[in-house]
Amino acid sequence: MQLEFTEQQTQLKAELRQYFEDFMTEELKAELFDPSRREGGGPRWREGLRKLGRDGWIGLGWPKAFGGQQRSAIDQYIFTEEVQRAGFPYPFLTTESVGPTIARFASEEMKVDIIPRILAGEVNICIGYSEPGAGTDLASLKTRAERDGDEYVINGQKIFTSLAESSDYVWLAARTDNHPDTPKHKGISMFLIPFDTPGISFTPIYTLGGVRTNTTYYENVRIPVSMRVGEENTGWKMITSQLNRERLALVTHGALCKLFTSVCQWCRDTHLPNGERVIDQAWVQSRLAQVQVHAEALKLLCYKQAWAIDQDNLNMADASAAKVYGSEMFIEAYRALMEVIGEGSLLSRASQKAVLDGHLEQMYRVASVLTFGGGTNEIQRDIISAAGLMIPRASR
Amino acid sequence: MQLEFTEQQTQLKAELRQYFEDFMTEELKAELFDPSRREGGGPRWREGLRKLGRDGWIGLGWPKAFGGQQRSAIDQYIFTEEVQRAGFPYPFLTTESVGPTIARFASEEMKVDIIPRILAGEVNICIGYSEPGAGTDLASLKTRAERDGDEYVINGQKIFTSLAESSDYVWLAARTDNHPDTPKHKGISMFLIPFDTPGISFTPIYTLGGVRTNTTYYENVRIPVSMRVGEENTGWKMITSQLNRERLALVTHGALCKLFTSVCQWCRDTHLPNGERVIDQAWVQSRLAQVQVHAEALKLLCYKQAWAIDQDNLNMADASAAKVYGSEMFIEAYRALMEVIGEGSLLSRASQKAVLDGHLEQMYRVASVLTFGGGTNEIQRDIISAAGLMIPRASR
Amino acid sequence: MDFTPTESQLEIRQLSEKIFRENVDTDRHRELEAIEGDDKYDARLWRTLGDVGLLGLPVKPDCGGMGMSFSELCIVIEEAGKVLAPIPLVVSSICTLALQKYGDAALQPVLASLATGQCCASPALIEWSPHQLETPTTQAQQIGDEWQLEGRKINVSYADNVDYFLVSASCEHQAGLFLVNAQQDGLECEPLHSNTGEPLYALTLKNVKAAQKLGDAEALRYLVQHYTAALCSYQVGCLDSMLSMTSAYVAEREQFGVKVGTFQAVGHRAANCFIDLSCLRLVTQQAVSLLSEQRNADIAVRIAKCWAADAGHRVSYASQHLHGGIGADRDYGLWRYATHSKMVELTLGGAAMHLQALGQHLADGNINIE
Amino acid sequence: MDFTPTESQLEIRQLSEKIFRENVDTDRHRELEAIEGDDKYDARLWRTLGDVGLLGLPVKPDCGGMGMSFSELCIVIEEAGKVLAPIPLVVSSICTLALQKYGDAALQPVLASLATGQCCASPALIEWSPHQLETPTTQAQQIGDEWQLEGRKINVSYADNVDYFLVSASCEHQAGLFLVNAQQDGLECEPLHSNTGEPLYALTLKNVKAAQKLGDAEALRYLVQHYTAALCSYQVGCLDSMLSMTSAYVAEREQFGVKVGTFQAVGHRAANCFIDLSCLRLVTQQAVSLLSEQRNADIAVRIAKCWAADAGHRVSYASQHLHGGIGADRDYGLWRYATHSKMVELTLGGAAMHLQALGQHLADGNINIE
Repeated sequence: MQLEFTEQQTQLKAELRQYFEDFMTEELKAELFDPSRREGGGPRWREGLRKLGRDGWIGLGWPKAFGGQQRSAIDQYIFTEEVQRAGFPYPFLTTESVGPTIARFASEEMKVDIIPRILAGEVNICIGYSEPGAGTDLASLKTRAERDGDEYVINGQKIFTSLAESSDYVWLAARTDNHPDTPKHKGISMFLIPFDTPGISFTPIYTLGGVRTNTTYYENVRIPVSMRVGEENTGWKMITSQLNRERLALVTHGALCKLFTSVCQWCRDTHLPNGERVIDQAWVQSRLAQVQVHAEALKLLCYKQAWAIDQDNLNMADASAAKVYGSEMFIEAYRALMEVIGEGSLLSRASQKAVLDGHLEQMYRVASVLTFGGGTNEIQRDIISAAGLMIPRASR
Repeated sequence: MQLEFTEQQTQLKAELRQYFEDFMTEELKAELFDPSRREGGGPRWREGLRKLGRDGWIGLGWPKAFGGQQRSAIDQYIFTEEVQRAGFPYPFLTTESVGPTIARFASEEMKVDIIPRILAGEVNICIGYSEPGAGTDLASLKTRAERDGDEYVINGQKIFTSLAESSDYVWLAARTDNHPDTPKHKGISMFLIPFDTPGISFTPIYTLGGVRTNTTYYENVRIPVSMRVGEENTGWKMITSQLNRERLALVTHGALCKLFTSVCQWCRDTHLPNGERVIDQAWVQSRLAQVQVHAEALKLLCYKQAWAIDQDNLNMADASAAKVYGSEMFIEAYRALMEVIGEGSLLSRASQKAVLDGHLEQMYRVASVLTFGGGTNEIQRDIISAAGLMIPRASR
Repeated sequence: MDFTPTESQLEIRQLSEKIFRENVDTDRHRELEAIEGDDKYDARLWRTLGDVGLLGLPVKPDCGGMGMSFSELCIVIEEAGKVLAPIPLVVSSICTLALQKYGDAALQPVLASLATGQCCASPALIEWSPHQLETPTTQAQQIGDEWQLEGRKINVSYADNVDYFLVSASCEHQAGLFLVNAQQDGLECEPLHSNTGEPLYALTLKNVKAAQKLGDAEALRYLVQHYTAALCSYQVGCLDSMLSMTSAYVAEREQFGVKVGTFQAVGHRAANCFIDLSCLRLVTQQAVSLLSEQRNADIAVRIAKCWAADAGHRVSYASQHLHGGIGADRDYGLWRYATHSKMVELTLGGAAMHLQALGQHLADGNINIE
Repeated sequence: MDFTPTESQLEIRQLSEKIFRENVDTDRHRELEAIEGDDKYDARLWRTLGDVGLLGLPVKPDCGGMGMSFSELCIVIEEAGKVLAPIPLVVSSICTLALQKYGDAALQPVLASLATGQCCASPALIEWSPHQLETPTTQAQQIGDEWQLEGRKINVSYADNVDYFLVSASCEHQAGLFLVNAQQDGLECEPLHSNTGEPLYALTLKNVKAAQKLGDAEALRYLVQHYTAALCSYQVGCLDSMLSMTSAYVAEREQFGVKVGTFQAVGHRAANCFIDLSCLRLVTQQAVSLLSEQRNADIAVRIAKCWAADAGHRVSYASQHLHGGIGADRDYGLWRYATHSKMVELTLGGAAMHLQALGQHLADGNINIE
């Protein structure tokens, strides 16, 4: 057992830290400062993504057969953490979930077309899972894809389709078997559809976090059968098979650690009316230390999972535990950090001289999304109880 | 709206404070220091209870018709709080639950026999509700009372029958209708049975808190029908009708406040190696203040309920909220208080010079009982959700 | 001890609830939020409240008020919190109280116009240097009969709409409270962007003449304590609405073929909010009641603020979580409550700061709690 | 980075688990608890562990040890925590480590007998004045070549059974660590009554001659850090068992015709314990690993102790709650874990104290956390 980084890992981390310092140009930061571009999609973001592709980072963990570097899950985690720490909205779902699923299940033709472009950072894919009535209960989705000869005709509506406004494709889950006797999760298929296909439209949803997302509408969208990925009615497994790994990207600790350091620095640099530093107050120290204690545990939980992925023994309960712990801890951490800053932390980044450019204020507003997004924490705790502790579930 | 005591209430509180200071003689304290006598039952405790009866305190809230003072629920709460603060194990279930139930449902003959002795502090009644398989799910109790002419024959086993070893009667819940079609809670009757009736026996259970309780066994116990209280199969209502009021006695704040003050005093009097007082440490101050903030809310919750009882509009959700809040807060409070004292708080009262005579250490060990006793907190939260917030319950 | 509201308290609650329900809803919020610049407050509503006397409840009758107490005012504030009324109610009414208590006779006309909603006021207390309201860095200098102020304040609510500021400033390390006319030369008002969307400003004072010195540290403390208690009352209303929305939502929303509220974990999370709100309501009532009766409320106000902060944080996040995605959608009203409850939590100090102060008091003062 | 245990770590875990399972169960605990006086420790088990080499794991081979590290020792300690082994394992083995590091050549025979279980030792660090282990009030005076100690210690584990004490004492405000023979004149041992039933004593030192001064503040810090990390490892085992007992109980116990574990609130409470234990396990492994490699572990040890305290508190109360009445019954084993987890929580400082120290470090030291 060896809980410290190897020399190679330490080097990779340092290399990435430096890389992203250069990578995050003032122009790119300015674009991401714009609320509507915060999650990416802007021209400089696209340019940045292509650069990551050119420099080989997107393919870090991909098999060599696809042109990747086939490096370990810990290396991949180090990359994930550093990119998030840098504040670049990286399209994890495309590169780590949709991409690998396509690589595994799509036709040769589609693979050859799409995979190289994913690894080059040249293609943007939005995710069409959630519907107004199908959030946590994703299997009950109602968008339908009906077979009509060599085509499917798709009708329905999706919500929280982020980045739809700048996507090339939508990765869409739709119902292909509507028979009342079919279990709901067994009638779903996956499609990769060019977003400019006639019949697709969208309207924006503005969120508490200031982030824009979208409702997308599918009205008699006709697509060739070849746009289906995998067999018909096998979509559920594709959606869920990578869920444990995806959750890890939701709760990486790097961004919090960076923010923590900034707040500590602010508390050292800022003086009270009586001349003491903010950080000289005992209650400030305790609040900060509590964040440190909690963040440290998240770091280790995440590293251990990255290691488990390498060992191919990622435990379902452990993945859920990290997701629950991380998402709820972020909320407490942002609260504590805002509290030590005081009223100034209420000012959003649009304000002149907002403390830490309003970054903390922004983080706290988006934090709530993680406790239900990526599999609501109630379900995660059910999983821990059942899979981790062998406690029987309720029959319903 | 007037959140402060009236003059009369302030006087009553002061009077009781003084009364109990004289009442708690060194001899009585010494008896209660003995683990086996801690919950009462010893000769000095019995003597004390009779004194409370003679001085009219037991009948404080009882109707004048029964020889009581018929004072308000707030006065009664003030009494409850002061007697607990004094550390006298008062038999609330006898005086506030069994007693009133007898007064309402028992035969004239039983009333005339028992009620005056309850108000005089001369009779000790233990409670026979819980069984090994019927704790939270009390309605599933299995002890049976079978009618045989003018008698019932009782067979079964009860657990956690506290003070059985010194009781005159047992207040027993037993099944009188065992028909499979009868809902479980509709087949229960209540009995008041002299504890020396042949066929009753008991063995001790020693608990984490050091408190002794008992398992009691009922083997062909023959009793006349006249020992049944109320109609046959109406026991469930008698058990539950006073539950909301009983819960209030579980979470009075007086004892905690007294302990809090002692710990604060200790923290002021005790010096660190460097000469500072324990209380000069900022983290000690914060921990103590947190207890104060939490205790203050409990105080107001309890007073409001006492007021609501007077107004005859005690809300079920409010009663559950106070029980949940109080029982869980006690646990956090004892933890915090032990933490500020440090390793010395691990010493039990049997140790020479134990901090605060080990009182705190003792309190923390018994505290856990309240979160499931008196109606487990899960059920209480179900009640709050359903009755307080109109959220539908699961169908099971 | 009597938790029954008086007849007039009941009437005040009904009246204010009716006015707020009639005037404020999500559409009205959106209308005001869509306005660029400095007019994001509902002047019509303000005048209505003034007309019916709700702004002058604790003001003495000879200044156009109703001669009632801070308790009655806090009922209106709580109702305002329920709808997040877009008016400077909290800030202006606590200025009104301070003016009544510390202002001299010459200020009676100002008091009367505040009491009737003809004008409004806002306190300027908070500075970039956080956490120590009682020792402002803004400086006051006495020049002859006049006081001149120099310094910088932040988070001044509705600064571009109000007619008066109550400004805290220090003179030779002694804190004081000063009335400043909003039109006074040397005052500069710069808009900030708050997380709530409520208009907040930075106020720069360059040799600004004060209209009057209202008092010293005691007056400042009076203002801060009443401000704090008023914020707690506002939080009671705010959280009450959040919890109602959440309970109603989980009672209706279906997933897996059942109402999500039937999941025990969901019901229990909501039950925890119920408990938090019950506690907050009572400790707030206690603080308000003590202030109304001019009794010592140092401890009670801090305890209430600890609860307003902690309960605000917990109820807000529980509500957002239990709503799922819709809770973050700006087309649905919940997000507005989330930001307002955070604003209340942090304004005038969060829980940890007040705990530290309470702890200091235990080290030095009375430790007998009853 | 590799979380895989080595082969020998796996073997050590299996061996110690086997020995503990074979030797310690509830009946054995009861037997020992029924003994009046000072023999409440399992001398047979102690010798067994010594015989198979588990007491000498981190001791160098030429002193009868296995030449491994603190990490391996902590595996045994964790397994001991699972059964609450009634032996002075934690206290004696950290004394052994300190003796190895700071004792001179003359102490090699003592080290060898500690490593093989021929004798045992206990630290005497805690005093009635709480919270500041690094500045003991016990005084050390140098008289010629000798050191004499004067003072009073509490909570000295197994003091009546051990052969040596490591005593902290100050000499002119400099802390030091001293080896004292348990038979030394002037030592007085008075039994205390701990909440766990584990034998604790007050130790009075009246002009007691020290066998050797092991070192100054650094040696004391070494001992305290290893003691703390060892307690955290013990807590991992203790909570692991509590959670297993609780999960098994709620999976079997029926109420309302169903297993109580099927109530979502019950399952989720247990899930929270799972998360707590996962975190505690990892931060403890990190602290132990850093100490094993003689790297700076100041922060990591305090973080681990915060978790040991917080998780201990939460898992213990959750377990008691989920067990209901049976959890408080002294005929069932849970109560013993509850008291031991509390003992670990409070020994060498609870969470709030360590948080304050960590916070102080943030104010003064490195704030870059990775």
